[in-house]
Amino acid sequence: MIIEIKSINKTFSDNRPILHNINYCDDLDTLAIIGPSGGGKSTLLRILGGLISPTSGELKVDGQNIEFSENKLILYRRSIGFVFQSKGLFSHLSALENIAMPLINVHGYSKNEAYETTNSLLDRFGLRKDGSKKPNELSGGQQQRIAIARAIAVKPKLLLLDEPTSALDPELTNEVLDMVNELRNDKMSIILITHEMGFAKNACSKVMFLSDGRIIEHDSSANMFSSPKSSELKGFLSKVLEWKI
Amino acid sequence: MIIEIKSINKTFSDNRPILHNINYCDDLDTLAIIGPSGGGKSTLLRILGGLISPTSGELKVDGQNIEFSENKLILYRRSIGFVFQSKGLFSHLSALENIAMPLINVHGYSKNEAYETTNSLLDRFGLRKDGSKKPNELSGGQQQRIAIARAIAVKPKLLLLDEPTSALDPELTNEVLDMVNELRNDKMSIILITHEMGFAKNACSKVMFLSDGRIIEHDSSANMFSSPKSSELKGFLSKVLEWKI
Amino acid sequence: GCNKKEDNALTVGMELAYPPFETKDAQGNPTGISVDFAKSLGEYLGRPVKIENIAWDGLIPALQTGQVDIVISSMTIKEERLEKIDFSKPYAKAMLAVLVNKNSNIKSINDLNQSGKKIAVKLNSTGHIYAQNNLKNAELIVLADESACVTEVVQGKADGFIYDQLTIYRNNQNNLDTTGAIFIPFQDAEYWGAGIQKGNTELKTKVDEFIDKFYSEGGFDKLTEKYLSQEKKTFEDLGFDWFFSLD
Amino acid sequence: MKLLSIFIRQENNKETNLQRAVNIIIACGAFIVFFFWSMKRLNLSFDFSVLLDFKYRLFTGFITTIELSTISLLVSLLIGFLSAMGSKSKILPLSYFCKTYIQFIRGTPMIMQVYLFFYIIGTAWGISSRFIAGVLILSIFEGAYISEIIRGGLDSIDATQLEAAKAVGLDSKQTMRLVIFPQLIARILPALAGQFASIIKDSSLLSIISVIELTQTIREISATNFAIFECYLFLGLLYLSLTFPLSMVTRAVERRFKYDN
Amino acid sequence: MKLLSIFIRQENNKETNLQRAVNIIIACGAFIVFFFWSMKRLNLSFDFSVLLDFKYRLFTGFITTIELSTISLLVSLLIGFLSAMGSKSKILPLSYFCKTYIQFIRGTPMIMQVYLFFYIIGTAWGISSRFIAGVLILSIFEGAYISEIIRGGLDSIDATQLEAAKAVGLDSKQTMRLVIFPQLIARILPALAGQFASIIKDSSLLSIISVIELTQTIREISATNFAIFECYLFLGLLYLSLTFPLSMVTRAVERRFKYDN
Ligand SMILES: Nc1ncnc2c1ncn2[C@@H]1O[C@H](COP(=O)(O)OP(=O)(O)OP(=O)(O)O)[C@@H](O)[C@H]1O
Ligand SMILES: Nc1ncnc2c1ncn2[C@@H]1O[C@H](COP(=O)(O)OP(=O)(O)OP(=O)(O)O)[C@@H](O)[C@H]1O
Ligand SMILES: [Mg+2]
Ligand SMILES: [Mg+2]
Repeated sequence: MIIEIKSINKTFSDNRPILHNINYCDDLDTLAIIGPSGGGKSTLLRILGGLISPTSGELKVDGQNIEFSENKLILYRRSIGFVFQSKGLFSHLSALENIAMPLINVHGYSKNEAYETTNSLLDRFGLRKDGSKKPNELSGGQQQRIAIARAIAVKPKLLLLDEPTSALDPELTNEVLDMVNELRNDKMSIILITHEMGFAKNACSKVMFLSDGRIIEHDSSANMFSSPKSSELKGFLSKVLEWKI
Repeated sequence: MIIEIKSINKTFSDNRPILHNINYCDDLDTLAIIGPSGGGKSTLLRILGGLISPTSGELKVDGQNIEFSENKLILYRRSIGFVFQSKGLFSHLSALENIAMPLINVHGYSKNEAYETTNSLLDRFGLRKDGSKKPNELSGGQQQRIAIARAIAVKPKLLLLDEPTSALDPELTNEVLDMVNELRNDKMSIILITHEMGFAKNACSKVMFLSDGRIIEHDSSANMFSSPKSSELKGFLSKVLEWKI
Repeated sequence: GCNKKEDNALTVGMELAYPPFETKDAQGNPTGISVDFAKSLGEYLGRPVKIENIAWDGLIPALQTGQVDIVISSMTIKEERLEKIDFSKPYAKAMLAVLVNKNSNIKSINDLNQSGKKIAVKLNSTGHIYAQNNLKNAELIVLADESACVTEVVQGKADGFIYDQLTIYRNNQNNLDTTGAIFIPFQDAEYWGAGIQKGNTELKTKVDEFIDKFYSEGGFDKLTEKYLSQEKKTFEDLGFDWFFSLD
Repeated sequence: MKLLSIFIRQENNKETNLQRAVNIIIACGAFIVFFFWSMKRLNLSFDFSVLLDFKYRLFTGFITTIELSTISLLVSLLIGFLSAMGSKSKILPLSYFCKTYIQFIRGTPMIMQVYLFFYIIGTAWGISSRFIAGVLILSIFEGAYISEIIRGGLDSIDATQLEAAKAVGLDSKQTMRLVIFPQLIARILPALAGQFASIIKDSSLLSIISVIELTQTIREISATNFAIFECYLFLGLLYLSLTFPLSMVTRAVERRFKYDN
Repeated sequence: MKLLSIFIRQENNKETNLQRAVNIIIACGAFIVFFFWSMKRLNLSFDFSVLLDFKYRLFTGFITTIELSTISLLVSLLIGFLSAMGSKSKILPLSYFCKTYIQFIRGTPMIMQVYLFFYIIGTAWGISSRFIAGVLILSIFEGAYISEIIRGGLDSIDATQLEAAKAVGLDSKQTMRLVIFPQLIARILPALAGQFASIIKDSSLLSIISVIELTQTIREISATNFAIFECYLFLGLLYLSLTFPLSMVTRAVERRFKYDN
């Protein structure tokens, strides 16, 4: 899928610029966005997902210009899947309902179809017996898996994941990463933000390093980790690797 | 410091046993507790910190028996420092007040003394200019550092840390781990729960592996990671290492 | 701008909480002397009568804003009221009396007009107005419910309760061991009139004509017979003037 | 020891049915004993049979109170909802209009509102039915309070929930119906239940425009039989018979809708 | 276009002072115009000078209302706090005693409570001052509502905050004073402010036992001059002059204590 970002800027109401003139164009299957906290990763991903509008700039997906008006965006959003950094599940709905509700109300599935799809997803993710639990009754890893299941239920062309493993213990982290890795086989394009450098390196074909609202470097993951060019990325990687086993 | 745990059991009100007959005795300077989510790590640490009482069993610290009655516990708690897995700061107090309040109200410092101690701690942790911010205005890493500063302000003999780096980005994780590492020089005994295996291995002298409410293995960190004996620990470590860089 | 005029009905405002003049039967339908009186008035005017039950406080505003055409609710013709509304000629008269607490040693109205004495009155009643104008030394306890006024006297929280003779007599009989009653007239008789919107002289003229006619036909005697035969006898025994003996 | 444990809450904060029953009886008993002791000191005795004569009127008044509060409840929910939305509107005159309404109604006593609305506004615009005027006044009054409750509830809904709704492709009406509304209910139900009880009780203030509801009926009766204590005690019981089941029902609904600890 | 922007809220949800002023004036103006238009239709005209004769009584009534509500506010806070704590107590009879009190008071109309308390309990136990009885009744009534507000606030305090208090070695009194209380204030202040306004307004119900506060004064005056509309409009203004500053003050305090969005 070809993603084209043309001089996108983003400023929130406090007038502090968060993204500075972001330009990027690539035909990608898996892209990892890495970078320090507060660098603007989530903001960029939310623009890519049509959840917020850029202050200026253009976004093209597969050559088609995305118009940032609420009516047009609804259709665009329905074509992609989004997994949030945290709390992305509807807290009043059970795991099952969280997946089934958009299928029924947004994508016009019948109840039967929706529950069939949902159940097969729950099976696939090993969560069949937890389907009736509310998010606060699920462990962090289970919540994250449900969120991913919801995002891929309609087989979107593009899947956006914002730190799908933050706040998880190491076992669960790996469980989620394994699952994302599997999804590559489903012919989805995936863009994800991650702090797991091992995952960015081994499971993603491209990596983008975003710091202070600017793209400092982007390249294939092999190149990025073996020969970082900028001093920022070098510093970031050295710090990140200090306490690794 | 000699910690002696004698057949401690813990059951919450739902009568599901969480800790099964925990026995442990060691003279320790740094102990890392590792293990899968829900294994009872936090529960054990909260018993060690005198925050909750075991259902049965005994706890001795430096040969002295800890009585689990509210009055006796208050004194014990004042002698140790505790850093929580999350949200351990008083949300209505500024960073500075969070550190100074216990000094004044619990340890009888004068206001001047308390603020002097607090300021020197803030300096040490590079947070002087953020002292007047409330917890929700601080980034995750800053909150964690304030929590550690509060715990060590009175130079406790024993410092307990519950996943001090969970939910932090890699840079901040390392910042906090560096800080804990420094504290070893202050002659404090440290017990911490961590998911950072690199840190457990390199910075802690002892490691305990807790799973399903039982101590499966404990040993020096060198031995634990180089030659795990139980199948549980082997499985745990292999999973944890899968996506590492 | 009221839509009542259209159906030609005569809307009569009254507070249906003053038996036997204005009250309700067990089914909650208006009944009493004033109700029958109002119906006769309606017949005389050739208009159907519609009774509106309105709390005492709301009677005058209802008349002012045209929500009712006329108020027939044992209302005394008072100067203060005349500033806001007009009255028909009097159709009845009443005397005030006092219910006193047994222990307060009050023999006359003058005993009440002393500092330290407490007088219970019903808000907005004639007794309230009388006490405000004439018993300035005493402390007034103004209450919304008659039953509260009686309770005040029974419990000795108030020394006296000023109200009409009939009510005072009844409550005295009910509480003989705690209360006494003073029936010595201490003021000129009070005349009840029908309240009419200010400036509506057309209606006032007709109502005045009707009252004369009703008296001459002995209408009130019949109503007395129907509702108050017992009370009339008591009044005669006690030597009080009867409500409808206007001269 | 065993016996004493009836009076102590268990560790897990649960209560057995026996504990509940015994302690409710003790608590209610304490109030009743105190009350009758007070009566004894005054040598009062009650004779509730005096109310029997008025059973038909009491029944009618009771029904009127129920009708009045049920309709007002619905209308005030509507008003409260609209004005809560209005006060959050981007169109400032609308927003301030709603805010002024809320501030004004909450800041002045209902008795004043009743007089001004019924005699001036109501008369000027031809609202002649006391019942309809009563419903309107009560709804406008309670609507201001409900509006604040709803506004508070909306404010407490997490922004991430709305973002999630966007992300799965819900439009704004669906978001309202499928996400905001069910989450709102769970949060505001306790406060709303209190307000419903207030509506039932505040309906008694309409007696000053002679809507003959329960309280006005009792006042009229007490003006006839002068049995003030019997009348008002009975009044309290009748109101309790409405408010108590209401609070039981809302507590049950609350338990069903509750989703976070 | 420039001009229109006065009526539209900015993107960041902030309002300029000009926007605020203009829109408040428009909103208030709309209400006033509507009201006077209604008056015009009825050919009513107001003459507030009739109230001048009573300025001394009005002033006294106003002061009484202020005294009554201030004292009741303090006493009801105390009652509310104690009964909120009591209802959470491990000692079940105490807990149910508090719950029964709250349920009973919230479930019955204040007019009944006023009569029963004043004429039976008050008389039996020798509380003869109307003012003191009034303060007690009002405080007991509002205390039940405040109790529910406090209980809700306590329930919403995060358990981790209490664990943190334990961890730094605070004893239970210090925990209350240094942690629970300041966090509670921030949460319950909006609801409490609403309740304070209710106390001021509900104090008018004490007029049924002839505590001569503001509403009773106005009722007595309107019984003398029959200028009912002038009287009640003025009454509304006087109450607003108390409740409006109160809501401004609490909003300011709220902003100071607020620590989480
Ligand atoms: N709604 C908003 N209003 C104002 N500032 C915002 C808003 N959302 C984000 N920001 C700011 O934008 C900057 C970038 O935030 P963003 O969430 O994109 O960072 P990030 O790279 O995802 O960081 P992290 O790794 O911590 O998730 C931060 O400084 C943040 O404070
Ligand atoms: N107050 C409580 N009441 C009931 N069960 C509890 C309570 N606290 C903890 N538990 C249960 O005890 C078990 C162990 O919890 P604990 O927090 O000690 O795990 P942990 O090893 O720290 O896990 P994590 O790595 O996720 O923090 C869990 O299954 C949890 O559900
Ligand atoms: Mg982010
Ligand atoms: Mg834990």
